[in-house]
Amino acid sequence: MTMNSHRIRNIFIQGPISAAFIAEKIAAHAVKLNIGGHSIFLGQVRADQKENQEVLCIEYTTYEEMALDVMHKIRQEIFDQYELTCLHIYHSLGTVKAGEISLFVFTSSIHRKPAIDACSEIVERIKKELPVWGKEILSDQTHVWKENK
Amino acid sequence: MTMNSHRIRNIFIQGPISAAFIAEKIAAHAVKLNIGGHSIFLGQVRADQKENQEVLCIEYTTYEEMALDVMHKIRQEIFDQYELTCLHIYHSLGTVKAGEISLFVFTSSIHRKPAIDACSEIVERIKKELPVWGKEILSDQTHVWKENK
Amino acid sequence: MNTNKISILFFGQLTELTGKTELELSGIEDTLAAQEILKDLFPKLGQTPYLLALDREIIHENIPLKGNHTLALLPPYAGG
Amino acid sequence: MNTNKISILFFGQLTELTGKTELELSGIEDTLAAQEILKDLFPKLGQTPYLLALDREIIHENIPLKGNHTLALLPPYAGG
Repeated sequence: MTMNSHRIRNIFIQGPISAAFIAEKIAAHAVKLNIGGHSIFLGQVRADQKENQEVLCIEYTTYEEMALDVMHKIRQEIFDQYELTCLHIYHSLGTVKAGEISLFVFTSSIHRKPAIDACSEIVERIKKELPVWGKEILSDQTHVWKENK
Repeated sequence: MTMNSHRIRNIFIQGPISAAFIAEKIAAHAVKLNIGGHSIFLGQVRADQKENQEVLCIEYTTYEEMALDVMHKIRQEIFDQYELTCLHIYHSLGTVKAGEISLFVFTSSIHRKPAIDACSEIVERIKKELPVWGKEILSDQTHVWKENK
Repeated sequence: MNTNKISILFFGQLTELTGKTELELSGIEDTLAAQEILKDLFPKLGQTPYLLALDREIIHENIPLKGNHTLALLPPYAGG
Repeated sequence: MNTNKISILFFGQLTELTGKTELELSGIEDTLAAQEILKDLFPKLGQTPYLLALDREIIHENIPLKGNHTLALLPPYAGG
Protein backbone atom coordinates (compact mmCIF):
# COMPACT_ATOMS: atom_id res chain seq x y z
CA MET A 1 0.00 0.00 0.00
CA THR A 2 2.88 2.35 0.55
CA MET A 3 6.56 2.42 -0.19
CA ASN A 4 8.74 1.13 2.63
CA SER A 5 5.81 0.08 4.74
CA HIS A 6 7.68 -3.08 5.68
CA ARG A 7 10.93 -1.45 6.62
CA ILE A 8 11.47 -0.50 10.26
CA ARG A 9 12.16 3.21 10.35
CA ASN A 10 13.94 5.07 13.06
CA ILE A 11 11.68 7.81 14.38
CA PHE A 12 14.07 9.23 16.95
CA ILE A 13 15.91 12.52 16.67
CA GLN A 14 18.50 13.76 19.16
CA GLY A 15 17.30 17.03 20.70
CA PRO A 16 14.39 19.24 19.61
CA ILE A 17 12.66 19.07 16.22
CA SER A 18 13.32 22.35 14.40
CA ALA A 19 10.85 24.36 12.33
CA ALA A 20 13.37 24.11 9.46
CA PHE A 21 13.23 20.30 9.61
CA ILE A 22 9.43 20.42 9.52
CA ALA A 23 9.52 22.81 6.54
CA GLU A 24 11.90 20.48 4.70
CA LYS A 25 9.51 17.55 5.18
CA ILE A 26 6.54 19.64 3.99
CA ALA A 27 8.43 20.91 0.94
CA ALA A 28 9.43 17.34 0.00
CA HIS A 29 5.74 16.59 -0.67
CA ALA A 30 5.34 19.18 -3.43
CA VAL A 31 6.26 16.47 -5.96
CA LYS A 32 3.40 14.23 -4.83
CA LEU A 33 0.70 15.59 -7.08
CA ASN A 34 -2.08 13.32 -5.84
CA ILE A 35 -2.00 14.70 -2.29
CA GLY A 36 -4.87 17.04 -1.38
CA GLY A 37 -4.41 17.42 2.35
CA HIS A 38 -1.72 17.19 5.02
CA SER A 39 -2.37 16.98 8.72
CA ILE A 40 0.41 17.76 11.20
CA PHE A 41 0.60 17.45 14.95
CA LEU A 42 3.43 19.03 16.92
CA GLY A 43 4.01 18.35 20.59
CA GLN A 44 5.71 21.25 22.37
CA VAL A 45 7.31 21.16 25.83
CA ARG A 46 5.39 23.33 28.30
CA ALA A 47 6.93 25.34 31.14
CA ASP A 48 4.42 23.85 33.58
CA GLN A 49 4.47 24.72 37.27
CA LYS A 50 5.36 21.63 39.31
CA GLU A 51 6.10 21.58 43.02
CA ASN A 52 6.31 25.38 42.96
CA GLN A 53 8.99 25.26 40.32
CA GLU A 54 8.91 25.72 36.57
CA VAL A 55 9.71 22.98 34.05
CA LEU A 56 12.83 24.10 32.16
CA CYS A 57 13.21 21.11 29.87
CA ILE A 58 12.43 17.44 29.47
CA GLU A 59 15.08 14.75 29.05
CA TYR A 60 13.55 12.02 26.92
CA THR A 61 14.72 8.40 26.97
CA THR A 62 13.33 5.30 25.30
CA TYR A 63 13.59 1.53 25.06
CA GLU A 64 14.56 1.90 21.44
CA GLU A 65 14.26 -1.69 20.16
CA MET A 66 10.79 -2.02 21.60
CA ALA A 67 9.72 1.51 20.59
CA LEU A 68 10.62 0.83 16.95
CA ASP A 69 8.65 -2.44 17.04
CA VAL A 70 5.66 -0.62 18.54
CA MET A 71 5.89 2.21 16.02
CA HIS A 72 6.16 -0.25 13.13
CA LYS A 73 2.98 -1.99 14.29
CA ILE A 74 1.14 1.33 14.66
CA ARG A 75 2.27 2.35 11.15
CA GLN A 76 1.02 -0.89 9.64
CA GLU A 77 -2.34 -0.69 11.40
CA ILE A 78 -2.82 2.96 10.47
CA PHE A 79 -2.03 2.25 6.80
CA ASP A 80 -4.53 -0.63 6.87
CA GLN A 81 -7.18 1.58 8.44
CA TYR A 82 -6.78 4.87 6.53
CA GLU A 83 -6.19 5.70 2.86
CA LEU A 84 -2.92 7.54 3.41
CA THR A 85 -0.44 8.65 0.82
CA CYS A 86 2.36 9.31 3.33
CA LEU A 87 3.05 9.05 7.02
CA HIS A 88 6.05 10.48 8.87
CA ILE A 89 6.69 10.40 12.60
CA TYR A 90 9.58 11.91 14.57
CA HIS A 91 10.14 11.97 18.32
CA SER A 92 12.94 13.66 20.22
CA LEU A 93 15.35 11.97 22.60
CA GLY A 94 17.64 13.81 24.99
CA THR A 95 17.01 17.37 26.12
CA VAL A 96 14.14 19.45 24.76
CA LYS A 97 13.60 22.86 26.34
CA ALA A 98 10.24 24.47 27.12
CA GLY A 99 8.91 25.99 23.89
CA GLU A 100 10.72 23.45 21.72
CA ILE A 101 9.08 20.66 19.74
CA SER A 102 9.47 17.00 20.72
CA LEU A 103 6.89 15.23 18.52
CA PHE A 104 6.10 15.66 14.81
CA VAL A 105 3.39 13.54 13.20
CA PHE A 106 2.72 14.21 9.51
CA THR A 107 0.02 12.44 7.46
CA SER A 108 -1.07 13.06 3.86
CA SER A 109 -3.96 11.80 1.78
CA ILE A 110 -5.84 12.45 -1.45
CA HIS A 111 -8.87 13.86 0.35
CA ARG A 112 -8.53 15.51 3.73
CA LYS A 113 -10.40 13.19 6.06
CA PRO A 114 -8.01 10.19 6.24
CA ALA A 115 -5.03 12.47 6.92
CA ILE A 116 -6.86 14.32 9.70
CA ASP A 117 -8.29 11.21 11.38
CA ALA A 118 -5.08 9.19 11.11
CA CYS A 119 -2.93 12.00 12.51
CA SER A 120 -5.08 12.35 15.58
CA GLU A 121 -5.22 8.59 16.17
CA ILE A 122 -1.44 8.24 15.82
CA VAL A 123 -0.89 10.94 18.45
CA GLU A 124 -3.21 9.12 20.88
CA ARG A 125 -1.46 5.80 20.24
CA ILE A 126 2.02 7.30 20.66
CA LYS A 127 1.05 8.76 24.03
CA LYS A 128 -0.38 5.41 25.18
CA GLU A 129 1.86 2.82 23.55
CA LEU A 130 5.32 4.21 22.83
CA PRO A 131 7.86 3.35 25.55
CA VAL A 132 9.29 6.82 26.07
CA TRP A 133 10.05 8.49 29.39
CA GLY A 134 10.43 12.15 30.23
CA LYS A 135 12.38 13.60 33.12
CA GLU A 136 11.17 17.14 33.70
CA ILE A 137 14.02 19.31 34.97
CA LEU A 138 12.73 22.06 37.25
CA SER A 139 14.13 25.53 37.84
CA ASP A 140 15.74 24.47 41.14
CA GLN A 141 17.52 21.59 39.32
CA THR A 142 15.35 18.94 40.96
CA HIS A 143 13.21 16.84 38.65
CA VAL A 144 9.91 15.01 38.34
CA TRP A 145 8.91 12.24 35.94
CA LYS A 146 6.22 13.13 33.43
CA GLU A 147 3.28 10.75 33.06
CA ASN A 148 0.86 10.73 30.14
CA LYS A 149 -2.79 10.62 31.10
CA MET B 1 -9.83 35.25 25.59
CA THR B 2 -7.11 35.89 23.06
CA MET B 3 -5.18 38.86 21.80
CA ASN B 4 -6.65 40.46 18.72
CA SER B 5 -9.75 38.32 18.72
CA HIS B 6 -11.84 41.36 17.85
CA ARG B 7 -9.71 42.64 15.01
CA ILE B 8 -10.59 41.55 11.49
CA ARG B 9 -7.51 39.86 10.07
CA ASN B 10 -6.71 39.41 6.47
CA ILE B 11 -6.23 35.73 5.78
CA PHE B 12 -5.39 36.02 2.09
CA ILE B 13 -1.97 35.55 0.56
CA GLN B 14 -1.17 36.13 -3.11
CA GLY B 15 0.05 32.86 -4.67
CA PRO B 16 1.05 29.63 -2.90
CA ILE B 17 1.86 29.30 0.80
CA SER B 18 5.52 28.33 1.12
CA ALA B 19 7.04 25.82 3.52
CA ALA B 20 9.32 28.63 4.73
CA PHE B 21 6.28 30.74 5.67
CA ILE B 22 4.81 27.80 7.60
CA ALA B 23 8.13 27.24 9.39
CA GLU B 24 8.28 30.90 10.35
CA LYS B 25 4.80 30.70 11.91
CA ILE B 26 5.73 27.52 13.81
CA ALA B 27 8.99 29.02 15.08
CA ALA B 28 7.16 32.14 16.30
CA HIS B 29 5.36 29.96 18.87
CA ALA B 30 8.52 28.83 20.66
CA VAL B 31 8.10 31.79 23.03
CA LYS B 32 4.62 30.66 24.09
CA LEU B 33 5.64 28.40 26.94
CA ASN B 34 2.12 27.31 27.86
CA ILE B 35 1.45 25.61 24.52
CA GLY B 36 1.58 21.80 24.57
CA GLY B 37 0.21 20.95 21.13
CA HIS B 38 -0.14 22.44 17.67
CA SER B 39 -2.41 21.09 14.97
CA ILE B 40 -1.84 22.09 11.34
CA PHE B 41 -3.86 21.42 8.22
CA LEU B 42 -2.42 22.12 4.77
CA GLY B 43 -4.51 22.00 1.62
CA GLN B 44 -2.45 21.10 -1.45
CA VAL B 45 -3.55 21.45 -5.09
CA ARG B 46 -3.94 18.05 -6.76
CA ALA B 47 -3.15 17.29 -10.41
CA ASP B 48 -6.54 15.62 -10.81
CA GLN B 49 -7.69 14.18 -14.12
CA LYS B 50 -10.67 16.17 -15.43
CA GLU B 51 -12.22 15.77 -18.88
CA ASN B 52 -9.20 13.68 -19.92
CA GLN B 53 -6.87 16.51 -19.01
CA GLU B 54 -4.71 17.14 -15.98
CA VAL B 55 -5.20 20.03 -13.56
CA LEU B 56 -2.10 22.24 -13.83
CA CYS B 57 -3.09 24.91 -11.32
CA ILE B 58 -6.01 26.61 -9.64
CA GLU B 59 -6.75 30.32 -9.89
CA TYR B 60 -8.43 31.35 -6.65
CA THR B 61 -10.70 34.37 -6.31
CA THR B 62 -12.82 35.59 -3.42
CA TYR B 63 -15.45 38.09 -2.36
CA GLU B 64 -12.99 39.56 0.07
CA GLU B 65 -15.21 41.80 2.22
CA MET B 66 -17.65 38.97 2.82
CA ALA B 67 -14.90 36.34 3.25
CA LEU B 68 -13.24 38.37 6.00
CA ASP B 69 -16.61 38.79 7.76
CA VAL B 70 -17.24 35.04 7.52
CA MET B 71 -13.75 34.21 8.75
CA HIS B 72 -14.08 36.63 11.65
CA LYS B 73 -17.32 34.94 12.71
CA ILE B 74 -15.74 31.48 12.43
CA ARG B 75 -12.76 32.65 14.53
CA GLN B 76 -15.02 34.02 17.25
CA GLU B 77 -17.14 30.90 17.38
CA ILE B 78 -14.11 28.61 17.43
CA PHE B 79 -12.51 30.60 20.26
CA ASP B 80 -15.80 30.38 22.20
CA GLN B 81 -16.01 26.65 21.62
CA TYR B 82 -12.41 25.50 22.15
CA GLU B 83 -9.72 26.40 24.69
CA LEU B 84 -7.21 27.66 22.14
CA THR B 85 -4.02 29.58 22.77
CA CYS B 86 -3.59 30.65 19.14
CA LEU B 87 -5.31 30.35 15.80
CA HIS B 88 -3.85 31.31 12.41
CA ILE B 89 -5.48 30.86 9.02
CA TYR B 90 -4.09 31.64 5.58
CA HIS B 91 -5.65 31.05 2.18
CA SER B 92 -4.12 31.66 -1.23
CA LEU B 93 -5.55 33.88 -3.94
CA GLY B 94 -4.37 33.89 -7.55
CA THR B 95 -2.49 31.01 -9.11
CA VAL B 96 -1.44 27.95 -7.11
CA LYS B 97 0.16 25.09 -9.05
CA ALA B 98 -0.42 21.39 -8.47
CA GLY B 99 1.77 20.32 -5.54
CA GLU B 100 1.66 23.78 -3.96
CA ILE B 101 -0.18 24.71 -0.78
CA SER B 102 -3.30 26.92 -0.82
CA LEU B 103 -4.65 26.59 2.74
CA PHE B 104 -2.83 26.72 6.09
CA VAL B 105 -4.80 26.33 9.32
CA PHE B 106 -2.75 26.40 12.53
CA THR B 107 -4.22 25.93 16.03
CA SER B 108 -2.44 25.68 19.38
CA SER B 109 -3.59 24.78 22.87
CA ILE B 110 -2.30 23.82 26.30
CA HIS B 111 -3.40 20.20 25.93
CA ARG B 112 -3.67 18.59 22.52
CA LYS B 113 -7.38 17.94 22.11
CA PRO B 114 -8.73 21.48 21.59
CA ALA B 115 -6.08 22.22 18.96
CA ILE B 116 -6.81 18.99 17.06
CA ASP B 117 -10.60 19.31 17.19
CA ALA B 118 -10.66 23.02 16.37
CA CYS B 119 -8.30 22.61 13.41
CA SER B 120 -10.45 19.96 11.83
CA GLU B 121 -13.66 21.93 12.40
CA ILE B 122 -12.16 25.11 10.92
CA VAL B 123 -11.16 23.23 7.76
CA GLU B 124 -14.73 21.91 7.36
CA ARG B 125 -16.19 25.37 7.91
CA ILE B 126 -13.79 27.02 5.46
CA LYS B 127 -14.75 24.53 2.76
CA LYS B 128 -18.47 25.13 3.39
CA GLU B 129 -18.69 28.79 4.33
CA LEU B 130 -15.81 30.79 2.86
CA PRO B 131 -16.74 32.52 -0.42
CA VAL B 132 -13.75 31.42 -2.48
CA TRP B 133 -13.79 30.13 -6.04
CA GLY B 134 -11.26 28.02 -7.89
CA LYS B 135 -10.76 27.88 -11.64
CA GLU B 136 -8.86 24.71 -12.45
CA ILE B 137 -6.64 25.24 -15.48
CA LEU B 138 -6.21 22.04 -17.46
CA SER B 139 -3.27 20.88 -19.55
CA ASP B 140 -5.02 21.90 -22.80
CA GLN B 141 -5.56 25.42 -21.39
CA THR B 142 -9.31 24.90 -20.99
CA HIS B 143 -10.67 25.13 -17.48
CA VAL B 144 -13.30 23.79 -15.11
CA TRP B 145 -14.66 25.30 -11.90
CA LYS B 146 -13.87 23.39 -8.75
CA GLU B 147 -16.74 22.67 -6.36
CA ASN B 148 -16.34 21.60 -2.74
CA LYS B 149 -18.46 18.64 -1.73
CA MET C 1 -41.52 55.20 -5.99
CA ASN C 2 -38.45 53.07 -5.19
CA THR C 3 -35.27 54.80 -6.37
CA ASN C 4 -32.80 52.55 -4.57
CA LYS C 5 -29.53 51.48 -6.13
CA ILE C 6 -28.61 47.82 -5.95
CA SER C 7 -25.05 46.79 -6.81
CA ILE C 8 -25.05 43.29 -8.21
CA LEU C 9 -21.82 41.29 -7.87
CA PHE C 10 -20.97 38.10 -9.78
CA PHE C 11 -18.27 35.61 -8.75
CA GLY C 12 -16.60 32.47 -10.05
CA GLN C 13 -18.28 30.78 -13.02
CA LEU C 14 -21.05 33.40 -12.93
CA THR C 15 -18.60 36.01 -14.20
CA GLU C 16 -18.10 33.84 -17.29
CA LEU C 17 -21.77 33.07 -17.66
CA THR C 18 -22.81 36.74 -17.48
CA GLY C 19 -19.63 38.27 -18.91
CA LYS C 20 -19.68 40.70 -15.97
CA THR C 21 -18.30 41.06 -12.47
CA GLU C 22 -20.84 43.71 -11.47
CA LEU C 23 -23.74 45.83 -12.61
CA GLU C 24 -26.20 48.22 -11.01
CA LEU C 25 -29.97 47.93 -10.86
CA SER C 26 -32.36 50.54 -9.50
CA GLY C 27 -35.99 50.71 -8.51
CA ILE C 28 -35.97 47.08 -7.29
CA GLU C 29 -38.65 46.09 -4.75
CA ASP C 30 -37.08 43.00 -3.26
CA THR C 31 -34.41 40.34 -3.77
CA LEU C 32 -36.78 38.05 -5.67
CA ALA C 33 -37.50 40.83 -8.16
CA ALA C 34 -33.73 41.32 -8.57
CA GLN C 35 -33.31 37.63 -9.30
CA GLU C 36 -36.09 37.71 -11.91
CA ILE C 37 -34.55 40.67 -13.69
CA LEU C 38 -31.14 39.02 -13.67
CA LYS C 39 -32.60 35.83 -15.08
CA ASP C 40 -34.16 37.84 -17.91
CA LEU C 41 -30.84 39.56 -18.60
CA PHE C 42 -28.80 36.33 -18.31
CA PRO C 43 -31.06 33.33 -19.05
CA LYS C 44 -28.26 30.86 -18.16
CA LEU C 45 -28.52 31.97 -14.52
CA GLY C 46 -31.71 29.93 -14.37
CA GLN C 47 -29.77 26.68 -14.80
CA THR C 48 -27.02 27.48 -12.33
CA PRO C 49 -27.07 26.97 -8.58
CA TYR C 50 -26.00 29.97 -6.55
CA LEU C 51 -26.52 31.51 -3.13
CA LEU C 52 -27.49 35.13 -2.59
CA ALA C 53 -25.65 37.42 -0.17
CA LEU C 54 -27.34 40.70 0.73
CA ASP C 55 -24.80 43.16 2.12
CA ARG C 56 -22.35 40.26 2.71
CA GLU C 57 -24.86 38.04 4.56
CA ILE C 58 -26.30 34.89 3.01
CA ILE C 59 -30.11 35.13 2.68
CA HIS C 60 -32.52 32.27 2.14
CA GLU C 61 -35.79 34.14 1.65
CA ASN C 62 -37.11 37.14 -0.19
CA ILE C 63 -36.04 40.44 1.44
CA PRO C 64 -37.54 43.86 0.64
CA LEU C 65 -34.95 46.34 -0.64
CA LYS C 66 -35.24 49.87 0.76
CA GLY C 67 -32.24 52.11 0.24
CA ASN C 68 -28.97 51.05 -1.37
CA HIS C 69 -27.64 47.55 -1.08
CA THR C 70 -25.15 45.09 -2.46
CA LEU C 71 -26.49 41.80 -3.73
CA ALA C 72 -23.92 39.12 -4.56
CA LEU C 73 -24.51 35.92 -6.54
CA LEU C 74 -22.29 33.17 -5.17
CA PRO C 75 -21.78 29.92 -7.10
CA PRO C 76 -20.55 26.81 -5.21
CA TYR C 77 -17.47 27.45 -3.11
CA ALA C 78 -14.08 25.89 -3.78
CA GLY C 79 -11.90 27.16 -0.94
CA GLY C 80 -9.34 25.03 0.83
CA MET D 1 17.55 -27.46 36.48
CA ASN D 2 16.81 -24.11 34.84
CA THR D 3 20.04 -22.38 33.78
CA ASN D 4 18.48 -19.67 31.66
CA LYS D 5 19.77 -16.12 31.60
CA ILE D 6 17.27 -13.29 31.95
CA SER D 7 18.39 -9.76 31.19
CA ILE D 8 16.41 -7.31 33.27
CA LEU D 9 16.08 -3.76 31.92
CA PHE D 10 14.95 -0.70 33.91
CA PHE D 11 13.69 2.55 32.40
CA GLY D 12 12.66 6.03 33.48
CA GLN D 13 12.12 6.54 37.22
CA LEU D 14 12.91 2.84 37.82
CA THR D 15 16.55 3.50 36.97
CA GLU D 16 16.61 5.99 39.86
CA LEU D 17 14.69 3.75 42.19
CA THR D 18 16.97 0.74 41.58
CA GLY D 19 20.16 2.63 40.80
CA LYS D 20 20.55 0.37 37.74
CA THR D 21 19.67 0.28 34.06
CA GLU D 22 20.13 -3.49 33.79
CA LEU D 23 21.09 -6.65 35.60
CA GLU D 24 21.08 -10.37 34.87
CA LEU D 25 19.22 -13.12 36.71
CA SER D 26 19.52 -16.83 36.07
CA GLY D 27 17.64 -19.95 37.00
CA ILE D 28 14.28 -18.11 36.94
CA GLU D 29 11.13 -20.22 36.40
CA ASP D 30 8.73 -17.60 35.18
CA THR D 31 8.07 -13.85 34.99
CA LEU D 32 6.26 -13.80 38.33
CA ALA D 33 9.32 -15.33 40.02
CA ALA D 34 11.47 -12.65 38.37
CA GLN D 35 9.18 -9.94 39.74
CA GLU D 36 9.35 -11.42 43.26
CA ILE D 37 13.14 -11.53 43.17
CA LEU D 38 13.31 -7.95 41.92
CA LYS D 39 10.96 -6.80 44.66
CA ASP D 40 13.23 -8.44 47.24
CA LEU D 41 16.27 -6.75 45.71
CA PHE D 42 14.53 -3.36 45.33
CA PRO D 43 11.67 -3.10 47.85
CA LYS D 44 10.54 0.27 46.38
CA LEU D 45 9.45 -1.55 43.20
CA GLY D 46 6.48 -2.81 45.20
CA GLN D 47 5.04 0.72 45.45
CA THR D 48 5.58 1.70 41.83
CA PRO D 49 3.32 0.95 38.87
CA TYR D 50 5.06 -0.57 35.87
CA LEU D 51 4.33 -2.77 32.88
CA LEU D 52 6.42 -5.81 31.97
CA ALA D 53 7.73 -6.40 28.45
CA LEU D 54 9.08 -9.87 27.67
CA ASP D 55 11.33 -9.77 24.61
CA ARG D 56 9.86 -6.36 23.67
CA GLU D 57 6.21 -7.43 23.97
CA ILE D 58 3.96 -6.25 26.80
CA ILE D 59 2.71 -9.20 28.90
CA HIS D 60 -0.23 -9.19 31.29
CA GLU D 61 0.08 -12.66 32.81
CA ASN D 62 2.73 -14.96 34.19
CA ILE D 63 4.89 -16.53 31.45
CA PRO D 64 7.28 -19.50 31.95
CA LEU D 65 10.88 -18.66 31.08
CA LYS D 66 12.74 -21.32 29.15
CA GLY D 67 15.99 -20.26 27.51
CA ASN D 68 17.33 -16.69 27.50
CA HIS D 69 15.07 -13.68 27.51
CA THR D 70 14.91 -9.95 28.08
CA LEU D 71 12.47 -8.69 30.65
CA ALA D 72 11.92 -4.93 30.78
CA LEU D 73 10.20 -2.96 33.54
CA LEU D 74 8.37 0.00 32.04
CA PRO D 75 7.07 2.82 34.26
CA PRO D 76 4.27 5.09 32.90
CA TYR D 77 5.01 6.51 29.46
CA ALA D 78 5.60 10.19 28.76
CA GLY D 79 6.06 10.34 25.00
CA GLY D 80 4.65 13.09 22.83
